[in-house]
Amino acid sequence: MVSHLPEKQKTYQLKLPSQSDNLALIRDMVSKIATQVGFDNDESSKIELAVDEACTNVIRHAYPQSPGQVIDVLIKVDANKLMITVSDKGKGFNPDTVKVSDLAESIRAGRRGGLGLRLIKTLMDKVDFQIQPGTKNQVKMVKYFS
Amino acid sequence: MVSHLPEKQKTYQLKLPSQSDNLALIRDMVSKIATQVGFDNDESSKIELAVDEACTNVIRHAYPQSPGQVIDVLIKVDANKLMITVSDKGKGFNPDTVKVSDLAESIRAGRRGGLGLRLIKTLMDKVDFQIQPGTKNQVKMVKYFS
Amino acid sequence: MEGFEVNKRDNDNVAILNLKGYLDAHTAPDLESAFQQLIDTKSYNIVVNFADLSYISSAGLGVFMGFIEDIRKNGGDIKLSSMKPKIYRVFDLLGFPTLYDILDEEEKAVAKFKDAGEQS
Amino acid sequence: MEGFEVNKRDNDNVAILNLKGYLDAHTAPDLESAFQQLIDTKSYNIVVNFADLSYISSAGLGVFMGFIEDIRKNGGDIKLSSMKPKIYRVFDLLGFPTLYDILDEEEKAVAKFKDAGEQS
Ligand SMILES: Nc1ncnc2c1ncn2[C@@H]1O[C@H](COP(=O)(O)OP(=O)(O)O)[C@@H](O)[C@H]1O
Ligand SMILES: Nc1ncnc2c1ncn2[C@@H]1O[C@H](COP(=O)(O)OP(=O)(O)O)[C@@H](O)[C@H]1O
Repeated sequence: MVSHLPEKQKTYQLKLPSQSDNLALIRDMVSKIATQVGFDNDESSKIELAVDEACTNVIRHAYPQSPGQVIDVLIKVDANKLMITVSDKGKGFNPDTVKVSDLAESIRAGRRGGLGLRLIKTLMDKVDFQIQPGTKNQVKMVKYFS
Repeated sequence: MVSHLPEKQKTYQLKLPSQSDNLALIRDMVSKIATQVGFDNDESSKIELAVDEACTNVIRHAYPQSPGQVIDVLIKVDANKLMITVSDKGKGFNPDTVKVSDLAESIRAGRRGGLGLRLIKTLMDKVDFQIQPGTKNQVKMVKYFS
Repeated sequence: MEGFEVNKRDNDNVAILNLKGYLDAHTAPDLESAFQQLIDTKSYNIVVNFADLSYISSAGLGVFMGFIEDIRKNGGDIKLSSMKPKIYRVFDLLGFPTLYDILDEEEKAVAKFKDAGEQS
Repeated sequence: MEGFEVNKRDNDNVAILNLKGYLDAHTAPDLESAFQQLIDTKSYNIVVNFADLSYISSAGLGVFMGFIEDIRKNGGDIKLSSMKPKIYRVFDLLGFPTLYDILDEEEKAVAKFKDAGEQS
């Protein structure tokens, strides 16, 4: 019953409809896997939040015309890290030009968003985007075992 | 926040390593989806147990030489039913000739198993097997909304 | 599965919202309605008590960003209290403490409105 | 995540196992060890209290099947008590009640051994 760091790579994959009522399911799953493979509660909850943010973006932005498309959450764990890829086949975006305004600026501008990508980058050790609109848009996030 | 019966088909898929420490994860996921789409606690816990039994069989029997292969749990929900398919790519079996002994007989014979498939058939409304050893072995289980 | 609840209480001229459960993109609209109702009834002195909140994502934080300007323009404020460390961390990471009053106890948050009232 | 625990107590010559959490293919080996220890110490009068068990699959039931013959041959028995309805249903579906004593209270299960002892 004690968790051990995995010796070889383990893969977990979860695909489900891009609807906000599935966020709780995804978080639950991700935090349990993170804990099971050896992260403490604090690290697990960071991973959980980063994945929630990436999936919330898929639900809100990837398929603006049609909810209920696929969110694909892929988790790979090896001896020194956990890697999560959140993918959609939606409209995509340019991560380099997305405006990452600071809080005061957002509030003045009456924008209530713009915080998700900032959180993801702060919470995870490495973040990487691969965008092919309509085909495959991926946010890859890595957390190392400390 | 209230659950509604789904109007169109929804698909959920979970793939993970065939290891017994993943059974709790699978059960959790399945019972949450079942509840979310409108089954009561009693029905959800039947579905949860049936899926556990099918996945336990994959872990114990499908890949006798190599643990950590893939269990694939696919859930489709439409207006009148939930359909779960548990698949492996392992050695397969013949569901028609598998011995479904009764309890007294099993105990006398010193066998401690043989109960899983009986439970699955009792708990679900419809069960169907499609076996292609080494390629795809599937247990398909259906539960109707009452 | 655990859900989300927002309950309103009054302490003199301060409205207190108790949050419970998880606040994410799915449940944020419930909190938005609660704020909208306060604004509709011109209740601009608001304390949000997070004691029973177990999870928040940026979709939840967005609600506080969306209403704060309007409420402050009307002489009120949204003060936040009683966050678990895990919840506070999210607000902190995004720089909220420099723009919002975040207190460790609800009473202190309420007192801030009353002190301000006495001074004016 | 909730785990599984098995704790042993003694009531005179009856060994009582308290089960807690979930009993599935992952945790069944822990229960097997507990039974093996009882057999190693020739404790054949066994009551299993299910009050705190929240889940069981056939892998858990298999443990009871695996040891019962041996224990009965040695003049003992495994008696089961205090199951939640959800747990009892699984035993019931598979026909256990005709082959095992299943009591609603631990005391009744223990008493059965003591009554039997007085008669002999
Ligand atoms: N999966 C995605 N598909 C399309 N656009 C996205 C996706 N993820 C992020 N974006 C874009 O990046 C922007 C910034 O995202 P984020 O920082 O999470 O803030 P918010 O979602 O609150 O706007 C979004 O407004 C959106 O334009
Ligand atoms: N996924 C599977 N792959 C290979 N064999 C299987 C699979 N599922 C079931 N079986 C076969 O069917 C038998 C009966 O299964 P079951 O009724 O669950 O009892 P038990 O697993 O306790 O033997 C197993 O012993 C095994 O031979």
